[in-house]
Amino acid sequence: MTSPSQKPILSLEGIRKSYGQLEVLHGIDFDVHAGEVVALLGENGAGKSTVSGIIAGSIQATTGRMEWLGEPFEPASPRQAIDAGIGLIHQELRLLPHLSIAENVFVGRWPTKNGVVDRAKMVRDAQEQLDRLGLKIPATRLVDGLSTAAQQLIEIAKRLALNARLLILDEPTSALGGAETEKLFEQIKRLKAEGVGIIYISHRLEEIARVSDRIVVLRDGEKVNEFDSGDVPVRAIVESMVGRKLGRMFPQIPEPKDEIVLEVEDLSAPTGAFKDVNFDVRKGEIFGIAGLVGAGRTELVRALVGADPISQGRVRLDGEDITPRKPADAIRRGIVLVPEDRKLQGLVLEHSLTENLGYANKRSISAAGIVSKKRLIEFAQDAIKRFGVKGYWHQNADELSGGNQQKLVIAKWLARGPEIVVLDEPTRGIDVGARSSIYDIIVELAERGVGVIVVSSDLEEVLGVSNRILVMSHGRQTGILERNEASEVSVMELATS
Amino acid sequence: ADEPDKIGLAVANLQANFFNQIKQSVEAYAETKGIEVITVDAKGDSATQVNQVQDLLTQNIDALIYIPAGAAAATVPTRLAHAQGVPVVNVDRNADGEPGDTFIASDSVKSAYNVCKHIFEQAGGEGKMLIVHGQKGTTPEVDRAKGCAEAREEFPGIEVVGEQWSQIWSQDEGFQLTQNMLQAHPDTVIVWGQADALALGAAQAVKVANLPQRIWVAGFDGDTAALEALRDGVFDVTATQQTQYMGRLAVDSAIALVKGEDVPKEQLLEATLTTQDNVGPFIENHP
Amino acid sequence: MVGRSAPRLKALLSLRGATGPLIGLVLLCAFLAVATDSFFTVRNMLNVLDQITVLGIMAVGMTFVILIGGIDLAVGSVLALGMMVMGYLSNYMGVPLPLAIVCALLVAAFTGVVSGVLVTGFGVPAFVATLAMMSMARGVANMITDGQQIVGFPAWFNLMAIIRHGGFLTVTVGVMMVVFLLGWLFLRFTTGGRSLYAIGGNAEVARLAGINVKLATIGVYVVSGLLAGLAGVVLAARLDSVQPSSGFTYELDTIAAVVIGGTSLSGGTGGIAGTVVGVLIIGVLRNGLNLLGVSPFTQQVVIGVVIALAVAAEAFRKK
Amino acid sequence: MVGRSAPRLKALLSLRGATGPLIGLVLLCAFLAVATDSFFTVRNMLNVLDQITVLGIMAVGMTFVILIGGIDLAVGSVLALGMMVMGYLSNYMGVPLPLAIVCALLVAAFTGVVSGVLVTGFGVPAFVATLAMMSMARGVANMITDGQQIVGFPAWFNLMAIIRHGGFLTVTVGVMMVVFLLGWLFLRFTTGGRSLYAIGGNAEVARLAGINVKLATIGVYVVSGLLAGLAGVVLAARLDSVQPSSGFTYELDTIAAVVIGGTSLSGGTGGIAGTVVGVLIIGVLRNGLNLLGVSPFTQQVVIGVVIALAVAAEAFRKK
Ligand SMILES: Nc1ncnc2c1ncn2[C@@H]1O[C@H](COP(=O)(O)OP(=O)(O)OP(=O)(O)O)[C@@H](O)[C@H]1O
Ligand SMILES: Nc1ncnc2c1ncn2[C@@H]1O[C@H](COP(=O)(O)OP(=O)(O)OP(=O)(O)O)[C@@H](O)[C@H]1O
Ligand SMILES: [Mg+2]
Ligand SMILES: [Mg+2]
Repeated sequence: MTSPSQKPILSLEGIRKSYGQLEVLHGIDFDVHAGEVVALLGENGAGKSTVSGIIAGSIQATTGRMEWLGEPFEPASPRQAIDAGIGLIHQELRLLPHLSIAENVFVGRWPTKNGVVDRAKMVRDAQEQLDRLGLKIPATRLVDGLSTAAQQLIEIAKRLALNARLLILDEPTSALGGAETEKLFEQIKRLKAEGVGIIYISHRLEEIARVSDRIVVLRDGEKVNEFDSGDVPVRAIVESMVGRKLGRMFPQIPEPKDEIVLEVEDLSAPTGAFKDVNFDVRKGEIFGIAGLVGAGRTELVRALVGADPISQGRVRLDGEDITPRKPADAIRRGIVLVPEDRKLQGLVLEHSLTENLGYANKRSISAAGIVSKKRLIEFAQDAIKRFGVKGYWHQNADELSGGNQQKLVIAKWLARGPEIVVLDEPTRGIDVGARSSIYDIIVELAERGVGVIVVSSDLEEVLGVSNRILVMSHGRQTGILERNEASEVSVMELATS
Repeated sequence: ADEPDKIGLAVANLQANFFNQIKQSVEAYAETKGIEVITVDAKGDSATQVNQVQDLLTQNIDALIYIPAGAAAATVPTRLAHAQGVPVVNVDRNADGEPGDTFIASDSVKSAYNVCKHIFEQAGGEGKMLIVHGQKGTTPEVDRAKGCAEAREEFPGIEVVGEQWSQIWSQDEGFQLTQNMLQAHPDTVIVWGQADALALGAAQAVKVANLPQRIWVAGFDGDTAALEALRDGVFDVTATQQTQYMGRLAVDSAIALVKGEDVPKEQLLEATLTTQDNVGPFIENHP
Repeated sequence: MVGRSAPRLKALLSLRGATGPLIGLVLLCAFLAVATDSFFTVRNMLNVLDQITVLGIMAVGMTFVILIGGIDLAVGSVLALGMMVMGYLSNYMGVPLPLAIVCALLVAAFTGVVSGVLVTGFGVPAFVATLAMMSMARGVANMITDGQQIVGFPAWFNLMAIIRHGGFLTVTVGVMMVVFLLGWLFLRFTTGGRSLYAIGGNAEVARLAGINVKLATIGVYVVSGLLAGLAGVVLAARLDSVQPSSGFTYELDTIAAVVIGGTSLSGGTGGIAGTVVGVLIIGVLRNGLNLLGVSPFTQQVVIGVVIALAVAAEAFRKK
Repeated sequence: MVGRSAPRLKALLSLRGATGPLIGLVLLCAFLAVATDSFFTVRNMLNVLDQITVLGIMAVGMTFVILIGGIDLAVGSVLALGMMVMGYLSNYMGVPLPLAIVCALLVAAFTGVVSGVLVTGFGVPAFVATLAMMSMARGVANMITDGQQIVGFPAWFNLMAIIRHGGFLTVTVGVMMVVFLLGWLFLRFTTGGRSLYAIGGNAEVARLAGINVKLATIGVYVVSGLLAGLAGVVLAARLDSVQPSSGFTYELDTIAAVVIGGTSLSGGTGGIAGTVVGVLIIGVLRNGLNLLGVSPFTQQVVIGVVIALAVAAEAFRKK
């Protein structure tokens, strides 16, 4: 592995960053060596993405020094960083929907022959990267319409193709299932062997021990701890992240009532993304939906709330047929969805937190169609506090860290007091502390008699919170497991059948 | 009363050479008289022109020279001026509802009649004819069409086989419309563009079409550049409106009106039939 | 009075995106007040108000359209169509003028239905749908009288644009102010208005939040068409005549006023207060240049420079 | 020849977004071939080619601009400015015509620099920046000769638009075809061209991928200005005269051609092949309606309907 005597390829010294009056990084130092994986950990908003951005040239530090391969380094643009051999996989998906996968992988660095873009080589090389990551989609396909997970894999492929000497992965696995994560780890291992330095950011702490050689922990823009080995007990990491002792991750799951609230009968999609799905959810039940990436879970729950068309089947609420045709139908009945992509489906990023909260809660902020500004702001301040969003009511949503954006979406929907809550990948990009608070919210909902449906690619999470688990594979339901019969093995068996 | 020292000039559209020449003449002539002229250009929009006349009146002009914009003359600018006791000299178009204190224009119907008659005679009194009209429904378009129709009654051998209307009286339109009509009627012998810009475009289309027969092209207005083209044989005949004289007459009329002298209600000028033979002096000195 | 209106004024002024243009407007007025005798007179101010009525009314509808990320190129033609329908019904068909006005507004609103359905139902981009409507409405407006103007309305009609009630307010200016006020109240204080912001910000988020995006989109084009028709009636009153060539290229002026006022063409930000500023900038600029006696061609250059400066100032202020 | 060009033709035709309009174009031609004797003749086809040169050249620049999510409203005015600069230098200043043409192109390109810097450096939205430039360029074009046209160019100049070399190709049409070809090659096969798609798809992604977005944006407006200037020279050759009123409202035609051809106004999708189809639709439509002798007002309605249909067809096909 790494020998300490070796000079680091990258070193940061006293990096500070301010947005106006607000300083978000207060002097960060750490090193990265060749062939080493440094895990960069911290709560939402701790400053991980900001540090990555500074290294990758997309954000400029206010003060501080960086050295890259022994030379002072101050990239003024992403181009400079890329040319220097630094690649960043962004936390947020940033693909060009109207271009092919191959072109997305090579955007800005198209292979050329005689001054002309070499399409054949581009497609070949891109396909190779996709194969490595186990993505069985032709590289000539448009990105438009691909699932979040597939897009995340493409984002990863994009940077693997860089042949960089330092790779920053900002939450690469947040939308991935177990199998895809394995493929990624294989690639990380390969890169390490090739001497590439890697900064790895994730909120899935169980991954950290497996990939990292060193751990740097940030809290509120400061480095609070550094572990010289990746093999640190999760509890120790968490405690230094949040700066206090933490209880159990998963709370006690309450027993649901007998009364059935939601029945789904023979539900099918016109696209064939799911077919003949049957299940019911009881009052106060937490109903998990598991499956591999592309199993059709997202399509199913979107159809359930009227966001996508239904070709056949029925949805009943309290015995009444309410099969929704449009989102408003479901919302009116108290069925709400926290969608999987907060940027594209969850928030209007350029609008304030208050506005965003208001869009889904007309009733609470208006009378006879007239909005009361005062009520709107009070409502927003209350929701922000209640759901622990780190941000101010007047801030724009795009100024929040990724995790806090996710909390904002949850807050927006739960503030309505719904009867059925559907959460698609609810903890994607959420830190441990916040994650357990989201689990607390889920349990609290169940205790109040709300039916909660949780879709997740994180097996531990589905197993941890669900009363029952529906498993899907290739658009079909392959089984429903009771809490006591569900385990990683039994779920995976059904998911791959 | 006194001599005026400030005159407002509301022009319909300075992009049209005809109006631009009047404007230049008014400005130049007024300067020799020591009168300030404030010029505004409505760019062809009558609503804009109402606004501009309001602004002119705000500046306490002593008289208004009004060249109406839009399809037909609007009454409101004249009404506004009269409400403030400012005399109005209408040029080129007049509104029935609220006529100017005097009206200066070419006799379009008569002049169009002359142009058409001349070209019919040149063409030997028979053959197929194309007409590129101006903007449909506007006063000059209607009057000029009327004059030519009168001439056609005297020449039964002339057959109008194609008629198209331009939107903005531009050369480009004249070209395109004529080209397409020639395509449909390649045995045409006469093309008349209701303005020189249209005629120049038409002449260009005739040139491009490269047809065996002699095609006669007529215009209207006597634009400065068109007269040069006429001299060079690009097209055959036009009616030269006395723009310079109109400008001077407008200023003189304005002065007279301010002084309270009598000015005739209508001052109609003849547009001179212009061909290669008599164009020379007009190029030197536009009438 | 002053005390009570202060917070509202502040709310108006603080509207995002319009501060730069507002400063520009104030500077422009200050300059003109010094440079000319006649600009800063009650009479000229009233003239300016008169002169912006048509633009102002259309700009409100355009603000809605642009807020949801659309665009309406048809307004100039729909204005002409509206006025021709009114003129034809009243002077050729003998329909009483008030009724003819109502019919004109209905026809104008109907053009909005067509544009809206093209956009939502057929997936035609707003630019193309309204460009097509622009051509169609102009053609129909022309066909009604074969391109001729119509004159000879009852005397009261023209007087609506001339008599200044209470010494200052013509009916037409009053109509514009009511439209401004209603538009402002709607956007700021109703859930319908907030929905437009949501749609413009992210149509998918809005849809998932239960907003009927298609219906709202059609509604917005209907309102834009309706207001263009109303602007046509107002213009007819001002000109005391109607002609099918009216309103040519007004769509650009209208869009410019809205965008100068800080409403973003990508949708989701802006508002009526900004639009009023934008309309005033265009109105004052034209008026002022005439008062200064700037020659017409130079005016074009100056207008271009001022528009660029006003918007660049706002962009700079933000940084 | 046919055999070799087939795959390229296929690549052209398969271009996303243009299939619907292409079908529309074919139907239109088929209809006109049946309805008129003269449409489907070699000579008329050549006329159509002549008639679309100006629009075609400007549409290529506009395609680039729209691809990156911008818009250029100044093209019509820049066309006029370019031709006036050329005419003034050659006929008033005695500069040899070829040199005058080069100067005209430089001036036209320079307007693009101004627009581009306003957009990238001052954060002025493209719509406003180019609207301002539209007004400024028109004003300057007018000021050059105080609104007068200029005539009297050397004979060879006009002949470039008249003599059909090899029986079919005028120099001006040749210039348009070269512009089409270069534009197409650039967009499809060069990294520069691909960058435009990336910028239009998401400017931030493009920036993070190391593309110099600002420079590319300025470059695109420069090319659009330059091509508008070139279109001006071509128009001057066709008309054998120059006038400052030329190109009025051409920007709308140009944008329409590009959008009908399937390039999305939100940027990121489209291309030259589609634009050629869009230009041809507009050209054939105008030519055909004239051949049919349709009255001008009915033409407006028909043009609107056809534009809406062509684009709606594409949207439907996609579903
Ligand atoms: N443009 C901005 N303006 C103001 N504050 C900002 C801006 N961008 C980020 N911040 C703030 O900087 C802090 C650090 O954000 P950063 O995105 O680096 O967090 P993070 O550690 O990556 O969090 P997460 O785990 O949620 O992704 C946050 O408090 C965030 O609100
Ligand atoms: N890795 C992949 N390989 C092939 N197709 C995929 C992949 N990922 C997504 N898809 C496509 O997406 C469709 C279903 O995606 P959907 O988002 O509904 O799945 P999901 O079960 O919610 O998984 P996730 O949300 O984790 O992506 C699949 O039918 C497939 O066409
Ligand atoms: Mg982050
Ligand atoms: Mg999913």
